[in-house]
Amino acid sequence: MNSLNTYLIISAFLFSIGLVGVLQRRNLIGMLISVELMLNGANLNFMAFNRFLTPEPVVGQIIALAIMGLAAAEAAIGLSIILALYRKMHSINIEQAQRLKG
Amino acid sequence: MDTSSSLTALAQAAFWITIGFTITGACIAVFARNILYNVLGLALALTGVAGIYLFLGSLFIALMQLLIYVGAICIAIVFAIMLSRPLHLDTPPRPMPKVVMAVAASAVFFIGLAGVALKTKWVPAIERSTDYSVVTIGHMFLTRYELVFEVISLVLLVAIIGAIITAGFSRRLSS
Amino acid sequence: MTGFPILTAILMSTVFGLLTILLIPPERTKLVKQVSMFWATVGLILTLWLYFNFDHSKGGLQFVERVLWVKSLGIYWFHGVDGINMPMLLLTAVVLFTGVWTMWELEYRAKEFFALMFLLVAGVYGMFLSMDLFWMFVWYDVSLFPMYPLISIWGGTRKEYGAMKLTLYLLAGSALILPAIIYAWVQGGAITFDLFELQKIGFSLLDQKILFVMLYLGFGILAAVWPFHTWSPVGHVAAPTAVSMIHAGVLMKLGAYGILRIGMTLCPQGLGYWSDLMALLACIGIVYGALVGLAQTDLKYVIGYSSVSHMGMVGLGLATMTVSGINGAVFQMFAHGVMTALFFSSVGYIYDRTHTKMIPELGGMSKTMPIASAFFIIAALAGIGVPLMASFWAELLVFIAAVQVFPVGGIFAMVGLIISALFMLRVVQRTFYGERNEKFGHIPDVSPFLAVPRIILIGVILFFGFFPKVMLDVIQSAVIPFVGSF
Amino acid sequence: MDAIFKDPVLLATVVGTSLPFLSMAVILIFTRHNPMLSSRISVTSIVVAAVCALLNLAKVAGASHPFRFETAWMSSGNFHLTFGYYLDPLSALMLTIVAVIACLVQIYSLGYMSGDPGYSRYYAFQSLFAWAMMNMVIASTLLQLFIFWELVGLASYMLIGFYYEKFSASQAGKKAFVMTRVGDVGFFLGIIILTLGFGNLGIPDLNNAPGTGTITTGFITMAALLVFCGVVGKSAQFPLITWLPDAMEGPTPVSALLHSATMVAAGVYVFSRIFPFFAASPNAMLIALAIGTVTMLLASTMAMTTYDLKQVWAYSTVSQLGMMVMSLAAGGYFAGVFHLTTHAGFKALLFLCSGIFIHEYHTNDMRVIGKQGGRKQLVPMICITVGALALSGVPPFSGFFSKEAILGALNAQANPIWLFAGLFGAFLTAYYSFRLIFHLLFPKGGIEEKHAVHEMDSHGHKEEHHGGLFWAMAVPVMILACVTVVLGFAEHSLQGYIMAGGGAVKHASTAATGGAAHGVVGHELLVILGISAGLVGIILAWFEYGRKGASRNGFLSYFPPVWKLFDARWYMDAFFRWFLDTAIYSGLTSIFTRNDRRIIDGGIDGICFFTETGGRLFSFMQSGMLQYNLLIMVLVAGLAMLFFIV
Repeated sequence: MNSLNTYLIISAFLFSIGLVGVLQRRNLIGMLISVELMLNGANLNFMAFNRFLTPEPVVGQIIALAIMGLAAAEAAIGLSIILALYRKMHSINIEQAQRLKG
Repeated sequence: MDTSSSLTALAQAAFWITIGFTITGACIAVFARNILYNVLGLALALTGVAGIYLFLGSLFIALMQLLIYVGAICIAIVFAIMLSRPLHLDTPPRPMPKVVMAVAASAVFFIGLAGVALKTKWVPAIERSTDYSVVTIGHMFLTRYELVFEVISLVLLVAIIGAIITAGFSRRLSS
Repeated sequence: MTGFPILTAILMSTVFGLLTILLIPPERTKLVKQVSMFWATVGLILTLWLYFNFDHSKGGLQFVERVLWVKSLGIYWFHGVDGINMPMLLLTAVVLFTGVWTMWELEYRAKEFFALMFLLVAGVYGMFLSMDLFWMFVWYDVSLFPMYPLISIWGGTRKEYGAMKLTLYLLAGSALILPAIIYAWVQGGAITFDLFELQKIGFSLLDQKILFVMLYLGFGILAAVWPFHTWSPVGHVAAPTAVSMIHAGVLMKLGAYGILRIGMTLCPQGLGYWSDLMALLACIGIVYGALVGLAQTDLKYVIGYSSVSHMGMVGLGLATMTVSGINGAVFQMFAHGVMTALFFSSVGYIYDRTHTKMIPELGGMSKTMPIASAFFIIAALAGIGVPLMASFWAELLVFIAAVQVFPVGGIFAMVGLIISALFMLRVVQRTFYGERNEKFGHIPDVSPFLAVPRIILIGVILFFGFFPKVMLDVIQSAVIPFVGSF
Repeated sequence: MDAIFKDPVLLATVVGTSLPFLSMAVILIFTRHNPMLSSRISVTSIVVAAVCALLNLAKVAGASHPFRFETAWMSSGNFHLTFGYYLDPLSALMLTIVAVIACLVQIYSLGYMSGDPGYSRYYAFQSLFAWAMMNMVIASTLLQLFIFWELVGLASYMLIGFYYEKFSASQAGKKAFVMTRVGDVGFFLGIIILTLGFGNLGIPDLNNAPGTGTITTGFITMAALLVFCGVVGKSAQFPLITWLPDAMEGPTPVSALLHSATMVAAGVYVFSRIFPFFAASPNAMLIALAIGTVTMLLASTMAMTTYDLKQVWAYSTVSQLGMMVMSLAAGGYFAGVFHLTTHAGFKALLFLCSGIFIHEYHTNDMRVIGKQGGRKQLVPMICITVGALALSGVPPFSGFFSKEAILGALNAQANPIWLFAGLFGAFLTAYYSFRLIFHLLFPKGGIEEKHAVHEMDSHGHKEEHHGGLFWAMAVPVMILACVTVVLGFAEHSLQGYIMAGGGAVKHASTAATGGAAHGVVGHELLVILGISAGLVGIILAWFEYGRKGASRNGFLSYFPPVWKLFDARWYMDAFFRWFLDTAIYSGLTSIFTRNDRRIIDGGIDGICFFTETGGRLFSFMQSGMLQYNLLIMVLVAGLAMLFFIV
């Protein structure tokens, strides 16, 4: 039941769901949520390896913690950008933010 | 004997239930039209993941997960939703080709990932200690992996300052 | 010899010049000029001392400074002077000295101008001095970059286009040279950029052919070889006086020197294989430059095309692979350098006073400013190859070799002599003789102070015209062993 | 350097030849703004040079062998060039001619050029010319001779274009330089071929070369003909005639010195200098003979139509040069050299006299001068008649003796046509020179008194015109007149002097004349024929211009197309102008310039344009849509994984 592969499959699935969310959502917050999901997928992967493979489980846990911290920082920044974008463009629809068009 | 087998069956069932929770939460978070439902879906998925961590044997990480993700990040997102008021904005219809492409790309990616995961022969390390206690985590964090600790704190600091500035400046501009 | 690194000192004279100029506040233009004048004189004195201490009877490489710089790549800080680059050093020193002096009246951003000019000349000195392929390429590119700002800021007609074209063209050239150098380094096997070690190792015939054609085309672009010459008139027209003096006078010789020093040393058989093409392009260049010069209405265009024609002479000399041919080519590089410097400084003077370089507008200048027009006329006569002027000897030697090795090409190029006489005199007649142009009636003649640099240049042309032995023995001391090694 | 002081001859030559160069340098740099001082410097230097030349002449005449001094000048590989002097009878004689006539002309131009704004510049270029010409004359190697040959060309360019405000003057200067340059390139090629084939350019070695048999006659012919190109260019022989008449734009003393006596004679001098080398190839001599004859006849026909005083003498110079080349090519070595000497004398005389007329009446047209009482000027009138008589070969004057010598040489040729051409030339020469004299003496409507009267009051007594200046012009003219009278009788002593110069010369000249004792015509008959040709010409001229009722427009006026042909210089100028305009200017140059602009420049700009548009083409990739970029990234990553798995 809880062999390594199932966990890997689940984290891959989580990651892909997050990916779908990022690719097709049109408003930034949706994308942010999907990114959180992807990060969790990765975290799950680490913990799975930690549980089944690594010589000492501490390493995986430390990395998981680091990723959580990172995700928190990323969410903070993401949200403030969304706010700034909203104030400037009065909408957070990603397709309008095309100032970088070549 | 059957109690242990029923116990394992119970654990098995609980395991699949948590996975079910995570998956449904993820789907709600991604496919729901209303942004609020997305956030709630996300919270559900994250608690599901915390449950899985339990099954992976590290209680501390599960709790931290609940604390950081569900507690802090989802709340922050809710704040963002309130501030940017997307609700009453018109949500233009989602172009079908974009969704199809997204799903197709992710499907390809998933199959690739799953294939890699299944195909490689994972070799567990020779001698493995099963010490999951928080003490060792704390000890190791401050001795051998001290750099991770420093870096993550620095990142958080920078993130906070960055958030204040980007949010703060834009307010002065728009007000 | 006291072990005092004279060659590095010459190179450093320009680098220190550059640094000291940068330290001076921009508004003190007078001080900037005095400082640059000082460093140019230091360079000149050191080169003259070197010239007189160069023992041409011994020949070969003298005043050698060789220090291993990068062990893993085999790059040496390797400076040496022999018969071939001795005249070039003298030419650079003289042209820099007179160039700085000619630009004495420049007020507009003088600091940057002289700083860039010293950077340019540092590149040129470096290229002439160093015997290490790596350093040669580095200094070669250092001398290319300042051209762009120099022309596009202080330039004349169509300066942006001219600057852009010139720099891109020359960089395209160096884009050909770099792979050749790396190819040589790789094929050489030994981990060394040293020119003479690579020469000792030698390359297969096929390698030599490829290497030579890449080096010839790369450096040929700078040496205004026929099909690649169109940047030089445009560049010269756009450049300010001192820059075109240094550019036409010295930088074009860098290209020819590159072909001679790197191309012909590393791949003699390659040269043998390609020498007919080289001679053909050179002959066309000579006649073509003169003919197109006939149709020009801008003074600087005329000089630009005459330099193309004279550089063709150098190419022809090199292609003959004989002692007197290469002697003539190196002497022509020196003589043409000094002559073009004189040309541009006299045109520069006329341009600064009348603000027009168009020949139809100028007329009867000889009446309004006899001395300034005398400078141009003397330069024109040197250009035609009037005897007892330096370029006559060069042409004599080149043609002796050319008629011997490429009879048809040599005679065809001689037609160029007639046409160059025709077009040079036509220019002199249109601008200086004829009735006085009232518009420029009031212009004062050149002041004694500004006349001195031009007189120095004339003095150099006449001195080496009367006593060619002084220069030729030096060149010959290097060329005889060089041709021997073919 | 100390060798110079020990040997008097070397000292004299070095001082004599290099002094004018110093005077030029001093004048140009220091005394530009002080005309009197610069003219004095220049005149003293040329006088010293003349004295040194005379000393050397005496010394060389006395000595048995020619003097030769050499120092190394330049060496490259196996090609060594020495700088030095080679004084043999011929070069000593030529040196004296150049120095003396230059001295006389410089004294003469004290008067002629007085008050001219470019006075000091004029004397600077005169000294430059004198220096270059003298060094060329006594050069020891052919290359050194060529170097000073080109410097003489440069001096002539400067002096012709002296009045540079006038467009025609600068145009004539440029034309002269470019045309002589055409000849010089041939000469230069000849020198190169000689260096490659023969190695040594020393003149004595060249002269002895045919004897040694080291080089084939084919090689000699080629080299000789190429050197002859230089002669054609400099001495205005057949194809390149038209620059000399145009060179009359320069001041008259310049025309007297350069374009009659010395510079144009340089070509003939080179011919005689390497005469033994030349004589070794018969067909080179034949071609030279043909070109000489054509030049002589052509130029004399042109002289018959022009009314410009100096143009007539210019054409006559060309025709006399043709005569000299004929005589040398016919083997008459002494005849050619002797004619060169006498011609230098009387032609300079003619030019200087015309100079006085031009200076007086400010016009070149002979009819106007005649009408304004030209014949009242006693000194120039007498001297110009003396010169004309010498030119037409009337007995007592020097011209007769040298022309007889030439006719003797032509007589020795197998084919009689050369002799006939010579006689016809003599007749034409006499005709056009006396056409000019009679125009001056007996103007059409007699002398208008009005002009003469005006002459009287404004300048006071006409005779002492400008006091000292008049004598400065008159004295050289008188000296030259005496020389023309006396020189004829010095023929035999000169012959002994020249021929003593060494076996090679004597041997070659006798060989070339084929040693034929009997000419086409007996010796006495030849003399009578020569004199009668001259007299017939004079009588015809008198008949058409001198007589009271004469029509004064010459027998040519009865055939207008012929007159037009001669007047337009046999359409040579038109041909050169046409060739220059079509072939060079509109042809090659415009093609090359257009090619330069369009193809090469266009090509490069095209490459730039191509790279630019290429860049713009791919810019659609940067759509700014974040999700598309992510999409592609993910897709690629997925495919990569699939690739590795499968």
